[in-house]
Amino acid sequence: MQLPDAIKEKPGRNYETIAWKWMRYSALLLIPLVWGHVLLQDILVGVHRIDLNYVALRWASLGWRIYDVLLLGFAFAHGVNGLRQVALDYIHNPRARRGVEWGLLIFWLLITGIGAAAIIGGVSALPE
Amino acid sequence: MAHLKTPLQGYLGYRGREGQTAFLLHRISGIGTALFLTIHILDTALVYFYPGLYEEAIGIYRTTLFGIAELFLVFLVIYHGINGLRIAGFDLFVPQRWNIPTARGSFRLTLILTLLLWLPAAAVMLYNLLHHNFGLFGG
Amino acid sequence: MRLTLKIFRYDPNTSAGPHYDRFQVEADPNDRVLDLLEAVRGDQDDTLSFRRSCAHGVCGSDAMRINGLNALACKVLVKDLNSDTIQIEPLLGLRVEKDLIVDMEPFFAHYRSILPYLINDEPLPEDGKERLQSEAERERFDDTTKCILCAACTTSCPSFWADGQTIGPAAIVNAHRFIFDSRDRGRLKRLKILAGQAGVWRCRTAFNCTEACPRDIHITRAIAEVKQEILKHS
Amino acid sequence: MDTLHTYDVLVIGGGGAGLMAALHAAPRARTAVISKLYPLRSHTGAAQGGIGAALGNVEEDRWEWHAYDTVKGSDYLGDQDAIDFMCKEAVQSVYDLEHFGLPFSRTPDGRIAQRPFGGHTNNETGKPVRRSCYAADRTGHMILQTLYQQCIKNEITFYDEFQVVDLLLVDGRAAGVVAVELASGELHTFRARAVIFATGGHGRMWEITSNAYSFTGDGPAVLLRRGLPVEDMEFFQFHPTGIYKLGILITEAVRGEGGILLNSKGERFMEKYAPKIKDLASRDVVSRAIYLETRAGNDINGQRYMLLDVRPETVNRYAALDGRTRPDGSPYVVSAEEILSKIPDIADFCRTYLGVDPVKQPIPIQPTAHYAMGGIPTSIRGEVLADETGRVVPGLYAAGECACVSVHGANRLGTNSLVDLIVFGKHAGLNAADFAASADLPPLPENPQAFAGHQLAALRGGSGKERAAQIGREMRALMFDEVGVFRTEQGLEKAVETLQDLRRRFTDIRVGDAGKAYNTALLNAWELGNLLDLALVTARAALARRESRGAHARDDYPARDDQNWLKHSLAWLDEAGQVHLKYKPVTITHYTPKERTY
Repeated sequence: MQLPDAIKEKPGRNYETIAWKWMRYSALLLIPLVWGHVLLQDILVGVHRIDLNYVALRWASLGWRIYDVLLLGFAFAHGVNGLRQVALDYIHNPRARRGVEWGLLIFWLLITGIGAAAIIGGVSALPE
Repeated sequence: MAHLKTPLQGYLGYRGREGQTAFLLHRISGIGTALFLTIHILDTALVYFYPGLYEEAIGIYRTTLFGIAELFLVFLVIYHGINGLRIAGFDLFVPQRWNIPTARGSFRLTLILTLLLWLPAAAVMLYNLLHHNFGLFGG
Repeated sequence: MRLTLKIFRYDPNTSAGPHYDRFQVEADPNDRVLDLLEAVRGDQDDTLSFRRSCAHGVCGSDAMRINGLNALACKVLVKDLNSDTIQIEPLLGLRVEKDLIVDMEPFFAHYRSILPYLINDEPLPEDGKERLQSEAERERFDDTTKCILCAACTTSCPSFWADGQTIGPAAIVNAHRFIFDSRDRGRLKRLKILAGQAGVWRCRTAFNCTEACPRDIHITRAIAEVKQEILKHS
Repeated sequence: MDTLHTYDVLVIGGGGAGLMAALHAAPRARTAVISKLYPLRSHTGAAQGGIGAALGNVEEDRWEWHAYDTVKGSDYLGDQDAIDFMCKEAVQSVYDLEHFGLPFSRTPDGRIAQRPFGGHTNNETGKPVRRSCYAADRTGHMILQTLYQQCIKNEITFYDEFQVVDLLLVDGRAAGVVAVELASGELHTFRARAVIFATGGHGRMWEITSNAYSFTGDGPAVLLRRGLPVEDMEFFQFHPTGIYKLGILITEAVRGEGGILLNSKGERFMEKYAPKIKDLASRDVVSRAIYLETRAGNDINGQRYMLLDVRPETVNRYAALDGRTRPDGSPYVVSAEEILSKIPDIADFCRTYLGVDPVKQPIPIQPTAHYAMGGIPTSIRGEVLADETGRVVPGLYAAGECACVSVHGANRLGTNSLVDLIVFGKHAGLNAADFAASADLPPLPENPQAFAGHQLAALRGGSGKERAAQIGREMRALMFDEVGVFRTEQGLEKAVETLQDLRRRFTDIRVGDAGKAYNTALLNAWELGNLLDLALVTARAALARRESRGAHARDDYPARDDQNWLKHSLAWLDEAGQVHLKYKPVTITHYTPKERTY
């Protein structure tokens, strides 16, 4: 149903709307990525067979590095935004909220940076 | 955190139905996964920054306690995914189908699917755990 | 049958904190919980305070938590509860003023914030008669016109429990009533308000609102329809 | 918080009439609404069926027909100039509501939908006419919501949960009111140039009632205590179809959609009492028919109730027998879904309170106390009248159910309560604002809170020998038995005597709650005092009126007596508890009284 609108004031681009969409669309990508990762690492391979050699072997393939970069980027951003939404539920003081949002932004960039460095840098030294 | 009193009272004391359970599980699984993910990124990053420590970190994951926690983690990850799909599906594609029967039913379906996916995974993981940590099954 | 009512008590003018009082009442299975409260106040303890007016579920005065669930005391019958102890508490998330009476002002402030009135500055029909609206256009927002603003939904919403700034289901329902009214011209304004931090995105589809609504409004659905409308315009 | 407030116009009551008055006064006068409930809790919201107005959207109709039906419905006791005014104004008022945003149900061509309703006829054919404009079966809810929405839009000032307990008069002129703030228990004085009472009805004095707990006649009782009269109190409408035992209303619209009343023999007994429009006869006629059927032993299981059958097979059978057609001329045939879509709330009440699905089982019903035709005497302009000569109390207005213009006379026609509060609410608001614009601010009397404070103190300081709840129960049972659908000299004498005794016993109650915040026990006790006063006046006025007219049906005087009783009663209550009655003539313009048949 198309309604004429006298007031052309659109809700427009708005951070919460974008964040909401982000959670849904990133999830679409994340479900195959995360489940694939869990299936492979936790179930098929298992933590007892994972070691530096395994990681080195895995990251020898560019395909797996891209997979892991995507996983890192999407999963962590999805997770940090989720944490932000949860935190804002319980923290109401505007200054505290700003603090949390900045804190999480820095946290997100830092951890993502560390993770990205590792994936790009790879295993720096294999055991003898 | 005086602000937590009311929501906690509600989460624990309000007799919500499937939807409230779904929300609480989604939130718990989300927070849990996000926190684990942070640790997981950091420990994996050791391979580049402090490769010597990596094996020690992995060692912790191999303990029985972590093995059991891992079982739960996988459950939560599967649940979070399916429940997220459920919610997004209704919100984005069939909002007019959001009603009490579909909400209750779709949550039950979500739990069943989660269990169906988790049980075989749990069996394999439990096998690995028993095999490596307790020497069962010819370990 | 004999029942025990376990009722939340709080009086701001005495130093004692909140507590529960127990009352024994004689009840018929067809009695409303409101009838039992009236019996307690009339014959046992007239310091018990609660709101009520129409006593048949249309005025929205007596929303409260009955055995842990939001409902109108005049729409819950003893036989529906299936228990010989009935626990009665005030709505959660609004300040208790006395016993079962909560401060409704924050709730109504959220209601007012979504511009709950027809906005249309276009000239009226020249014959002075009604603006036309088809049956289908009228039907489009019928469900959300039923709201009586009893607050059962908003005070069952986990997002509202966590943050009283959340606009909450009732206000969104009333926004929906105008957003989808073909005669209204203010919907983009309302959508802008509802797209904000305290608006529809706070809905986590916990469904407590829909389950609690004494008017059987499809609240979560209405919220989802507003979400879609915002997405369409952003 | 400051406890002295000054406004140009004060509106007491936040229901349909009060909000309408506030909306029309506010543009020209500093206006505040004082309401003991949140306005959206008002009983206007419970009105179901519709609002009558001769829009003629689905078939030919004229406001003059509406006026005649109202006069006839009133059993010729309604003032015909007021009725003409109301029915003419109703048309524009309904359009106004639509322009305010009220979501009326619609006709296929997009106009406001209309349906038949008890007592509304095509004057030429005598058949039911579709005059009731509706929004499903929650028209009152929509009116209340829409008016409140407009009040928000227009930033009207509200004092919510303030119970007005006294009217201040200075030299016979309204000067303000005194109110209790429920949250704090504090008394507040409101000073004003004009005061409009719109406090609603007093149906809580009867045991079986469709009325809200809050319908305790506060406005009329406050004015009585200040020496002003009430009018036509003996006329109180019993709606024929209340849910058995609970009294919750089942709207006439159920019969408008084809529902049929049946007795224990399965007979459609209304054929006997109103051969022409049968189940859609005026309310007093149907209520009395149910009573007479009960007395003849035709009640269901000997339990004093009848059945209202709206199952599609029943509706269709009788519609075929009546030759009822749709507007396009096709035979009237309905499905269960169609019925449910027209009466969703009624279906919900039946399921919740009776466990009955109305399209599968008939609904057990009995007459229920419903509407006060009597109340504060007012002029067409909404001004409160001080005596039988029509002397106006300057600055004092009343509208809605608490007022008696009188447009309902001895019996109100269905839908006309909403018409009344819209039309007279609006005009009371406009006229009060006019008055305030030209009047100075009256001085406050010395110690303005004294009388109110004294009344409340008495409730707390009694001997405690009596319990308010018990007195309330006795009053309601007495009123239902002796001052109900049918009345006798003996019963009324007993009622007057017992009520005087109950009023004496009332002075011995003591409210146990000594607290300030939301002391509902104190205010409920005060409300019970109002009901006792009005009950006494009602019984006394009923005892005096030795005829049967409209809702006032005397077993011992079964006929209408225009010779002696074509007049309005005015009642004063003195401090000694004695009722003084005077009478004033009915305004008759062009409809001469004749026998009333349906």
